Amino acid sequence: MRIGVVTFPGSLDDRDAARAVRLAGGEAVALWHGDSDLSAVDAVVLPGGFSYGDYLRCGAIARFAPVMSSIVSRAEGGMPVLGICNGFQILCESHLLPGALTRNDHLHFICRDQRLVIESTDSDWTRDFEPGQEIVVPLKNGEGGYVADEQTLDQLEGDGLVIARYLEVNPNGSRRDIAGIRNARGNVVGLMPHPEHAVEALTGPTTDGLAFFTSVLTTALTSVVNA
Amino acid sequence: MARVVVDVMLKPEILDPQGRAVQGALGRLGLTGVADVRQGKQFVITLDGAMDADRAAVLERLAGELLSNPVIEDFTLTVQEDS
Amino acid sequence: MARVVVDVMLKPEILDPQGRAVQGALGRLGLTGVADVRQGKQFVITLDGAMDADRAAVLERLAGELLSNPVIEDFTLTVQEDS
Amino acid sequence: MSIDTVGNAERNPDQPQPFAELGLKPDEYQRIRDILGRRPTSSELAMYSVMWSEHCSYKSSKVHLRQFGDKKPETDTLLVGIGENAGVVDIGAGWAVTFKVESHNHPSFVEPYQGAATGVGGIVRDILSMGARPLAVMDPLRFGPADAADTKRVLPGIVAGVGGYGNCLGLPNIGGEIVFDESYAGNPLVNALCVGAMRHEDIHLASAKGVGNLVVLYGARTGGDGIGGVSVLASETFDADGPAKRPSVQVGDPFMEKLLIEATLEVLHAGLVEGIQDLGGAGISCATSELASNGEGGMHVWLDRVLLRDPTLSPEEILMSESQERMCAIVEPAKIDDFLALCKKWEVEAVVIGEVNASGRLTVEWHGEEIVNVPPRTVAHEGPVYERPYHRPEWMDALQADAPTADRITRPVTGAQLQETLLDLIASPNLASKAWVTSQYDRYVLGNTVLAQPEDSGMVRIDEETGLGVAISTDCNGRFAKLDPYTGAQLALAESYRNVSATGAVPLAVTNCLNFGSPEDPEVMWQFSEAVRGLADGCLQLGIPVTGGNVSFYNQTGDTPILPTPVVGVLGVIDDVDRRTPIAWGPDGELIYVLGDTRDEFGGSEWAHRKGHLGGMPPLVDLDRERLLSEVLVAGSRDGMLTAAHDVSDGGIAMTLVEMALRSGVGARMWLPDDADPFVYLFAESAGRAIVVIPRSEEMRFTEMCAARGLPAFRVGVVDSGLGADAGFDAATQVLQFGDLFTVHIEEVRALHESVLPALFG
Ligand SMILES: Nc1ncnc2c1ncn2[C@@H]1O[C@H](COP(=O)(O)OP(=O)(O)O)[C@@H](O)[C@H]1O
Ligand SMILES: [Mg+2]
Repeated sequence: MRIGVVTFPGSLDDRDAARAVRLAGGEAVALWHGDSDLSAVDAVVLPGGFSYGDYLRCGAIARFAPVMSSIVSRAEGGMPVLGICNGFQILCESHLLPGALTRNDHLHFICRDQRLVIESTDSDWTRDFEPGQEIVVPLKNGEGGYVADEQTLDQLEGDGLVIARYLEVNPNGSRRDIAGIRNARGNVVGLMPHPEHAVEALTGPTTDGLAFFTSVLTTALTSVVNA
Repeated sequence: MARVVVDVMLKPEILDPQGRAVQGALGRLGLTGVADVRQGKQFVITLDGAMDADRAAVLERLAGELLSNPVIEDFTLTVQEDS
Repeated sequence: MARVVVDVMLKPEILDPQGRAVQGALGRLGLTGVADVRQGKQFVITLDGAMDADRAAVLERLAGELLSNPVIEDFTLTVQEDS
Repeated sequence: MSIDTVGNAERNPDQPQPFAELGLKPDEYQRIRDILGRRPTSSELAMYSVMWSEHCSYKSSKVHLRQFGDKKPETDTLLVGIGENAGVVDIGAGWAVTFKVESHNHPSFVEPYQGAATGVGGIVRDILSMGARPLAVMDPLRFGPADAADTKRVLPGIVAGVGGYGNCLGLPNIGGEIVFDESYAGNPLVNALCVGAMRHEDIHLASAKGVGNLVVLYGARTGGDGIGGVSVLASETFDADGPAKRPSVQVGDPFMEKLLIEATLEVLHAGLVEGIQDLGGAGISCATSELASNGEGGMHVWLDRVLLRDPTLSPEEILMSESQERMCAIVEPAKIDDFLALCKKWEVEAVVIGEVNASGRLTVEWHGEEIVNVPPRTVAHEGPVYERPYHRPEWMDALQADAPTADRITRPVTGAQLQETLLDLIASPNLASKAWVTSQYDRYVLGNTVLAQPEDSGMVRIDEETGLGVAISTDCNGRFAKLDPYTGAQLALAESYRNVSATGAVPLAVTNCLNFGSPEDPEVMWQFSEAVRGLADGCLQLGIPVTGGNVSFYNQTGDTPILPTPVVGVLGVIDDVDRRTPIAWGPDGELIYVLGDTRDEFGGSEWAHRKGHLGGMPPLVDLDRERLLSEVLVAGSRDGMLTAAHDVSDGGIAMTLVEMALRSGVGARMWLPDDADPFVYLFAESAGRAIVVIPRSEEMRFTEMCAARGLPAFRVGVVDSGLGADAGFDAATQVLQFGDLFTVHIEEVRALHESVLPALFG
């Protein structure tokens, strides 16, 4: 399975996302922000970083990159897309996911090993988890507070679209401890913490993050079987 | 030369941690009766040549799409025609 | 209730990477002839009661000490007396 | 605006020039006239004045720094030595590593956030300019007292600046230091270290080779940053209005630096570059004169082609501007289109500003007029050299005689007093958890961080296939250096060397940042000369070369200098990062050993510091013992004998054990040697020691190795998670039991340890 990893000017975790894809058994394909051609990938990861320096609003400028138009239309057609941190911000800015990510409530950048509970396992990126599974992955952001209006929040919860919630500590003031959400179809997932930094015991706090990347491979297998 | 100022503010219902931090600090540093502080962004855009209807329309669109995020922010746009 | 608006801008001679990034994006998204963009901060402060000379003096001081960094920024302070 | 040309200088030889305002002494000015055979133009004066400044020419320190070359140990690992932007070390398998530490002290005092941010930016470009991909940063910091008002101003800003720049650049922060001491009030130290790696064939040097090759300036536009002094020149050549305002502070743009890194690595790997140089202090003056004098010796520059952020800049100001995020490359004409295309891909502006020639002169032209015509070596390398007077301060004898003996400062004796002493150290800002700071730094980005704080060294993987990696630590106890600068510098070296060894890496090379007061004070100059001598001798004895460094003088308030602070960074190599040794011990039953000898040594210790005392002698330094300890630590890691290791330094054995227990969350039972004075045993800061943790199955092998090599090893404890009930807590509570003296509750200690900095700065 070919999984594209997009590099925007200022993307930082693109190599890490590609490494995670490889460790999960997929083929990582580098995508360039300026190309609208998606090189026949089967899924896309929007990695973390500070696209365009995050100077305006995180993800605000990257959203207009040529590659994003192609990703938006393929995502609407069902292609799996995972946005991590800055990638999550870009997905919100692109309106593929509702809400927005705002400045951490304590106003500091924070890097910590974060405990999460996986609440929704029927997305393309969380299939390999058990419902209610607790995991620890790194979190690192300056603008990670998830906000949306009450109605949207209620709807996210009611429809089971919250895929992960913070446990023990809410690190950034996210509404209702939301760490990640998905769209109704389950192919588009946005996640503030960084599963790609928890794929090797040597460099991560755990290897819990790997299941996000194996999930999308499982998704592909299932769809081949079903086809 | 035209000067356009775009002010962007978080919507009133969105929590503004920066504004809150400033409010606390103003109080500690001796300003009494601070009821509220909101912190926003201001963009001062200088354009070559004069404003025209086309550019005004593009600006209005970009103020709402790029300079602010309508999910959480409101903007006001002011054109200051310069000599 | 008094409303005070403090606009804080980087001094003209100081590099403004944020403004530059916005300038590039505005150009790519179809706004022509953008000569310059500066990005600043805006504080909207709501005070209980009316402004008076004391509070005005405190505000003026804090605008220059807390809300802006005089080493790299300038500020303007506008009082908008509200009903 | 009138331009001072070479022709004009010849026609008006006696025009007065503001050399003194630019920091040049009359004899230095005369030397410039002698070199040129005429008065310098104002642009030439600008170049000479900045390149001959202390900061760029090392005029006060050069005569001492020579020892690093003269006493260089025999080594075949050094691929590029001192004198380049950064030294390069061979770590095997075709990989090379470059690392260096630099100071940005004064700018960080003026504007903490931007000063620290641009400090990180500058050192990263130094590493990049060697052809290496930057891999990680570290930040040794020093502040005034933690509760001082100015510390509350500078510390949060500096930390935010280090983090803001490094995080946005995508470099993990893998370590650093935070030390509080009265002497740094008004003189905070911001040192920044960067390490990068490359294949041997990718090493690049700063030289302008090849007549006809082009000089390309790329990156950010040039603005009026950091040109303070030179405005006097501008004001001479400007009309009545005077020059426009020039910023006193440089603002960093880490996003631009990220693009600069990617663009630079692509042009280097595409083989498009003959020579490369970063722009730091002295900007274009430095880059062009250094490139020219390291190459064919001639270069012509069209200065009016430089892309400007501020169109009002004068040529003198453009030559001296220290605008950040710029690089200079030497490119063959046939390759220039490809070079410019790659810059464009990364949205980095680039412009050809000059050409290499065989004239032996650096010539600069401004709209058709010649404004500079100089021999480039005289600018870059042949600046003044001072033999500044120095002498040992008279107060040294009294200081060294004032030892913190039991008569001088009451020592704790009872279990309760010893416990109180330990808790006080745990809550001291110098020993408390630094997590409030380090949690503002990304340590995960790039996915190769194997160890970061609070481990003994930062460690990054370089080769994913083989697991080859490097470990780096930076250290310095300025109080030791004050008590005896020669020994203090060696202790800094020893500690850093020990920290690297503790993780299982073999120490290979040294960098340093020498932070001192004014070189015009003979007593400071003595401290400096002693520290350099100590460091050079120490490196020779340990067999690891100094590959580069930086000197920061004038860190003083009035006549009071900072503690002499020779920060030493040691780099080690580990052939498989998978066998790194962490500081957390393993499961129940593992054995805890102290390696090395403990003596009654409290001069300059943190305990004495808490008592407001600084006097006596620093701990003895025995570099042969350090080397032996290092060999044992490395062998223990290589042969899989160690679960954990932690070097013993500030706060002594007691504090070291606490840090290990906090990292693992599991309790342990300790005992004290019968003949030991508990206070000395627990808190002395003797050098040459480490605590190691050994699975029982390895005990025999390990102790036999220590005995065979003559390294003292004492079994002092055992990991034990079941001590809670004995200590009066519930059974699951993890405690650290110090014989029958006292017991501490690990989670209570953690709460104390972690609350100190947030309470001060949160
Ligand atoms: N304390 C020191 N020890 C060893 N080398 C030093 C020291 N200080 C400066 N150097 C070396 O002198 C050279 C010039 O230093 P510096 O001006 O800091 O370099 P750059 O111009 O690249 O910033 C470098 O090679 C540096 O490593
Ligand atoms: Mg350099």
